[in-house]
Amino acid sequence: MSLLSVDRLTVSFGGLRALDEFSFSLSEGDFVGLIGPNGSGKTTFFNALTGIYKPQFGSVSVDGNDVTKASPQAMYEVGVTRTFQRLRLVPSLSVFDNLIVGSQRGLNTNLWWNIFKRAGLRKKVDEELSRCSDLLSQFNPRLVGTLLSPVSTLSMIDRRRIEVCRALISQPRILLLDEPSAGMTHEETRMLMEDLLTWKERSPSLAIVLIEHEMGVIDRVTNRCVVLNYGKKIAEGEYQIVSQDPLVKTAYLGEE
Amino acid sequence: MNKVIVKILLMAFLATLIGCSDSSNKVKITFIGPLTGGVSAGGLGGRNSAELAVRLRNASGQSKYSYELVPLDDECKPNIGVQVATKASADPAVIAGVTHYCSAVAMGTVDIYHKFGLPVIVWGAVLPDITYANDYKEIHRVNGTMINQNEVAANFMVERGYKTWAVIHDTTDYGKGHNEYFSKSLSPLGGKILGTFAVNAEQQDFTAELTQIKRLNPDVIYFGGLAPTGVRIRAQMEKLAMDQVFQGTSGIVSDAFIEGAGDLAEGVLAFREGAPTEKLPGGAVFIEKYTEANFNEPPEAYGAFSFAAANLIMDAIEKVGPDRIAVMAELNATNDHDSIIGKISFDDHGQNTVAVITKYVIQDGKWVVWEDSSYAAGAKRLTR
Amino acid sequence: MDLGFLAQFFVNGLVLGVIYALVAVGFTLFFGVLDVIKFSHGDVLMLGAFTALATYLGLSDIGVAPGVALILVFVAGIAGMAFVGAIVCKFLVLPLRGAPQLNTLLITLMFGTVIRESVRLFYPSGSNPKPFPKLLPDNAFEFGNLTLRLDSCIIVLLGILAIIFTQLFIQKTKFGLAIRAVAQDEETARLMGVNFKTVVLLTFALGSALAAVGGISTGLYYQEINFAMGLMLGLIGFSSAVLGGLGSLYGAIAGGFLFAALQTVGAVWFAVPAYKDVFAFAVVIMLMAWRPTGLLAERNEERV
Amino acid sequence: MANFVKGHFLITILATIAGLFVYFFLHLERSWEIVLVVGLAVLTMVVSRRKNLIARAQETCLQKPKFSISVFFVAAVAIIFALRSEHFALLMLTTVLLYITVCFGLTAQFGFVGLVNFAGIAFFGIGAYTTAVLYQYAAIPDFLIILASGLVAAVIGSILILPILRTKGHYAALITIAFGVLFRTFLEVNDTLGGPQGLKVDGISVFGLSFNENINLGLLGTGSSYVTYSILALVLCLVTFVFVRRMENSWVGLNMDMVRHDEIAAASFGIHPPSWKILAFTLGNFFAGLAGSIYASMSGFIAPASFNFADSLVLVSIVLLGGLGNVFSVIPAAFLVVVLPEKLQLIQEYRLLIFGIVVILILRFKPSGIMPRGARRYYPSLGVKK
Repeated sequence: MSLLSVDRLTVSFGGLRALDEFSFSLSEGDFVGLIGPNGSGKTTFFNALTGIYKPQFGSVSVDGNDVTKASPQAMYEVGVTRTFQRLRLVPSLSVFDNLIVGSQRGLNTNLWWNIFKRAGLRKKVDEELSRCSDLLSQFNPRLVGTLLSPVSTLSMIDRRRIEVCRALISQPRILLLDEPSAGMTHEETRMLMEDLLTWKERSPSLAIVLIEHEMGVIDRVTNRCVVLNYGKKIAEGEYQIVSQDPLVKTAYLGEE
Repeated sequence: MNKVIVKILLMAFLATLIGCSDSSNKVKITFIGPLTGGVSAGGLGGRNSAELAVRLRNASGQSKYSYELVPLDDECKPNIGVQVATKASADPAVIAGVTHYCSAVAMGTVDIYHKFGLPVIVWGAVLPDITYANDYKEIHRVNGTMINQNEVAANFMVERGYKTWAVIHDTTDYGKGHNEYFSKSLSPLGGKILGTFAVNAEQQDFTAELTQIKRLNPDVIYFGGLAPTGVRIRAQMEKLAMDQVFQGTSGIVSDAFIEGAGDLAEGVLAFREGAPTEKLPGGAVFIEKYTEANFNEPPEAYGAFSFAAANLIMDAIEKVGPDRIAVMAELNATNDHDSIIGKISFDDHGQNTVAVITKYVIQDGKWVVWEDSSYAAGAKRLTR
Repeated sequence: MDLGFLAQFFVNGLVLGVIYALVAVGFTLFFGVLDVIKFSHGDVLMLGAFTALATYLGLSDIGVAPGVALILVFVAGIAGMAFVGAIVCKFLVLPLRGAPQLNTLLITLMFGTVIRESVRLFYPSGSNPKPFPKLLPDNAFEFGNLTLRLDSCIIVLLGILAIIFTQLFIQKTKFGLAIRAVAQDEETARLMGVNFKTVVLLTFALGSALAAVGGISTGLYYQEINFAMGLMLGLIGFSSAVLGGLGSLYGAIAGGFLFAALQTVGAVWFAVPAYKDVFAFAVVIMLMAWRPTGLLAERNEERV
Repeated sequence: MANFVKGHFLITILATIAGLFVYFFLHLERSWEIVLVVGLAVLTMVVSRRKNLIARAQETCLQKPKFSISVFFVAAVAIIFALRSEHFALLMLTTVLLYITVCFGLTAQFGFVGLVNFAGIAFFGIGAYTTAVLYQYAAIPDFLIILASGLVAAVIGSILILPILRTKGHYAALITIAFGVLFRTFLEVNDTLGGPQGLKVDGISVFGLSFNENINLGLLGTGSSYVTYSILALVLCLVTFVFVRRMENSWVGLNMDMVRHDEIAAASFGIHPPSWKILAFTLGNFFAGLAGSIYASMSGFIAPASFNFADSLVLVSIVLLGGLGNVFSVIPAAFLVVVLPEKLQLIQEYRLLIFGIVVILILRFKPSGIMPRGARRYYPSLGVKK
């Protein structure tokens, strides 16, 4: 049984079908690239998957349980987390605050407990602090020192790292990365991917879906890729094979 | 650490500075009335009159003390009134007060004066409950209440042949009081009230109420409220081509009403306790002194009462000294005290008895005593 | 209740509706170009009425005929408020772009307070209500129980004309096109050579001029103005604009008339007509719960 | 050890200085004296800011919160006793403390979860009116009346929850504005609640201690009846302060911040934004209701005109002037906004005008307020180098 299976998922805005009968499946440990021209429905797919958009048709299931109409919160609970194309960190909050949000499932947010059980809270904060610094040090030891500084003091690549870390700290089963290289240089993108691959080696069961425009990155890190155009899947397979597909070439790569 | 020491020294310096504050030997009297807002004309006239009394007293050279008037603005709003009344009462240097034009405010503040033991004389507010609802020895009043006013009003109107009324009141204790006493006086005389409408003093649009009144088609619209609201209602009657007689209360006897309503003010009736200022025993002298003092605003209808109240307080202080309790006792004992408004005598509730009620009509842009008007003479006719 | 009285209520509501619509159109214009709420709008309206009154008093001192005075009064009010609107925009609204939206709301609210207080303190005995001159013919026509006054009709007509003029201006002129372009997409409009700042300033001037028309109409209708009149009219205008859907011109007009209708219905319905405002605002809250972005506005999804 | 002593000493000094300022601010009457005190306070602020003293002072206090709070509490009680016979100064102090309490609630709404409430004074008013009505018609202990007033404010506020959750930004602002106007108009036309005339309210008495009588302070002589009210208000203020601060420095505060900044990101990480909005909104209104209740029995008289839209604006401005989200900043801002105009007879008539201009200038040139919000500190020594 596959970890995630998507069957003929359809999302439309008014008359426009942003995602058109898209079917897709994902197994543990997969690293899938999702590519396609601008507006081909990649981010829409992520939004539908994480419960932000409600699909008009089709189904999504995780571990065989139907989660088609699930709320974003419920999708988080089943272990689907994501990053955003435009960073959605809170710049004025500290790195720790931003990261720990990913750990929501493990936090006691009962008002009474938070106000009156301060010793317990303190213990929990210390635990989470060390968990966060462990995670950061795996990514980039330099970041550990910034744990209590506001995110606004960090560089773009570090913010991307933090956003990926925020997703990772929730110990997801499926990680959705929405163009993590946006706004970064080649070198920075390469570094980020290195970090990601290192992480992936350590937790082999994690499944990752990556939206990316840089084909070199897709080629290097993914073991499969799916091509979208006008909301429809036009090809699927290893990058080397898919990239030779004439349909893909015309639609996406702009070649004859 | 140095900085901390510097700061402490600064504070010590400040403390000594404050220790040296001088204490004046002036006796303070507070005046409270509406100095801003829609009815400020009445309040300013009252303040000027009280100010005049204090100035004349200080200038006379015969008083034991030097007086200072502390004017405070109650904006004709009960909550603001309670604030400033607390402020005045809490100041131990204030011995007594000449307070309130608006009944709604006075109803809120009497408890404050009682709580702090500040003797006051009401100079304009006409609701009976101000003096009669409680047995507070601190509260006195030189002007009359609205009971007599409404008796005379009802009699006069019925005599003139009017049969049906619609009542508009402004929902404050003042407006409700007028509504109550007017209906009480009217029913034994056979007059009928077809409808009663509560409005909000700050309301702008009255066409809804007036359209309903137009349906009822009464002879007279009785309005229990103050000048600004009255102006709006009178103006909007015109919008609906209503020819009812507009009958007001003492609250609209003010130049501000005429200024606001313009031509439409012609033929508006109102009733007020006390003789017109120029016909008061000391009226001529008062008007002369007031004109000499060159105030920016006219004394308005209740200026003379304010003047008399201030003088009554200063007389008491001259006699028993600047002490609230003694002044209060002295005021309570007031009997046949000469003043510009005639003899003042307080009953056991501190209420002065004012026998005369004056009927007014607006004629050619002036408040004219009915008996002296062209309407009484038959040269002019009311709309109905 | 017979037809005449119902018609009377309808006419009363109509005049109110026109005035509300004039205010609401301003709100919707500002929101359209800049996504901001300029809450000093109601007080600009009041200032417009006072400017007109002062102009009239000045003119009557030098003996100008009422007919000419009427025109000059409108010119002064409209020009003055257009200027004030542009100034507010230049110094308070544009510099705050990028700050949270609510800061603009607050800064203009405060500016409204400043205008209101300034009139109260610095206009001669400004805290008192002022009689507004009767400049329109007041012939009355009686149809049974309905009294129709010429001045009310003129005010309704004038308001409708002002709104139609605004509509034509926005639909048919080059400047109107620029306003619509900016409202659609600021970036693209800039790229296409629209002078963004000028367009925004002009829009604020236009909206504020409409407020002046509203203020003078209010004065002519009630024959009385006061320093606090803008607060409630501003609130009602804002409610109307939001009710209709911010950014939509037709929405604002519909909102204005709807609010007046609610008040009128409230006044007829309740034994105490004063409950009409409670009723109207309660319905506004309920309608907002039903249509969170107004009755006529498109729902726009947030970009993710 | 030396450091430890130094910290405590510093806090005590700070509290003393702040206390003296507040005392003189409330005690002095003449305009030039007030100007001097305010000038001195501003000077102190400027000098200490230049030397980075404010940040250091704040840091010191933050590290020893319990000690700081008790010292400042003692300083406040000392001020109250020093002013024991000055009715008006105490009345003002109590009013400020109650306004501060409301603003703590508004900070939770506006500053934490991002819900701007333009009807703050309405909820304050609901508390006040509930108290007035309960005194008249119900025979329940006064302590419970205060609590009930808070609850009624929270419950009535919940009517607005649905529309507020469904709307955003300006549309949400309209809901609270409309409610504020509705509330006031309702009071004015509703005869049973006193109409524009208002209602009289009896004073509180708890365990036989009547709050409206002057009290015997033993060696200190007789104190004004407002002494008891100001202490009651102080306790309420302190409790809400600790509550809101703890809430801020916890997972609850974190989630509220996330909801304010980015509802979509928050939802994607399992946070349910509506719950937090409801919590903050209800809590804030509850605090406002409590404060309103004490205000009603202290002033002895309430009227619709006390609960104007303009007063709601004053509340929102206090929160913004101080620095949105910073719980501490509410305190100096409230003193400035509420007391200064009362004190300066000179500017009294111009107070709204000046107030408007000041708010405009601050929004224009220092939008983050006089004391911008600092970082979240889950526990006092977090982030302190050991």
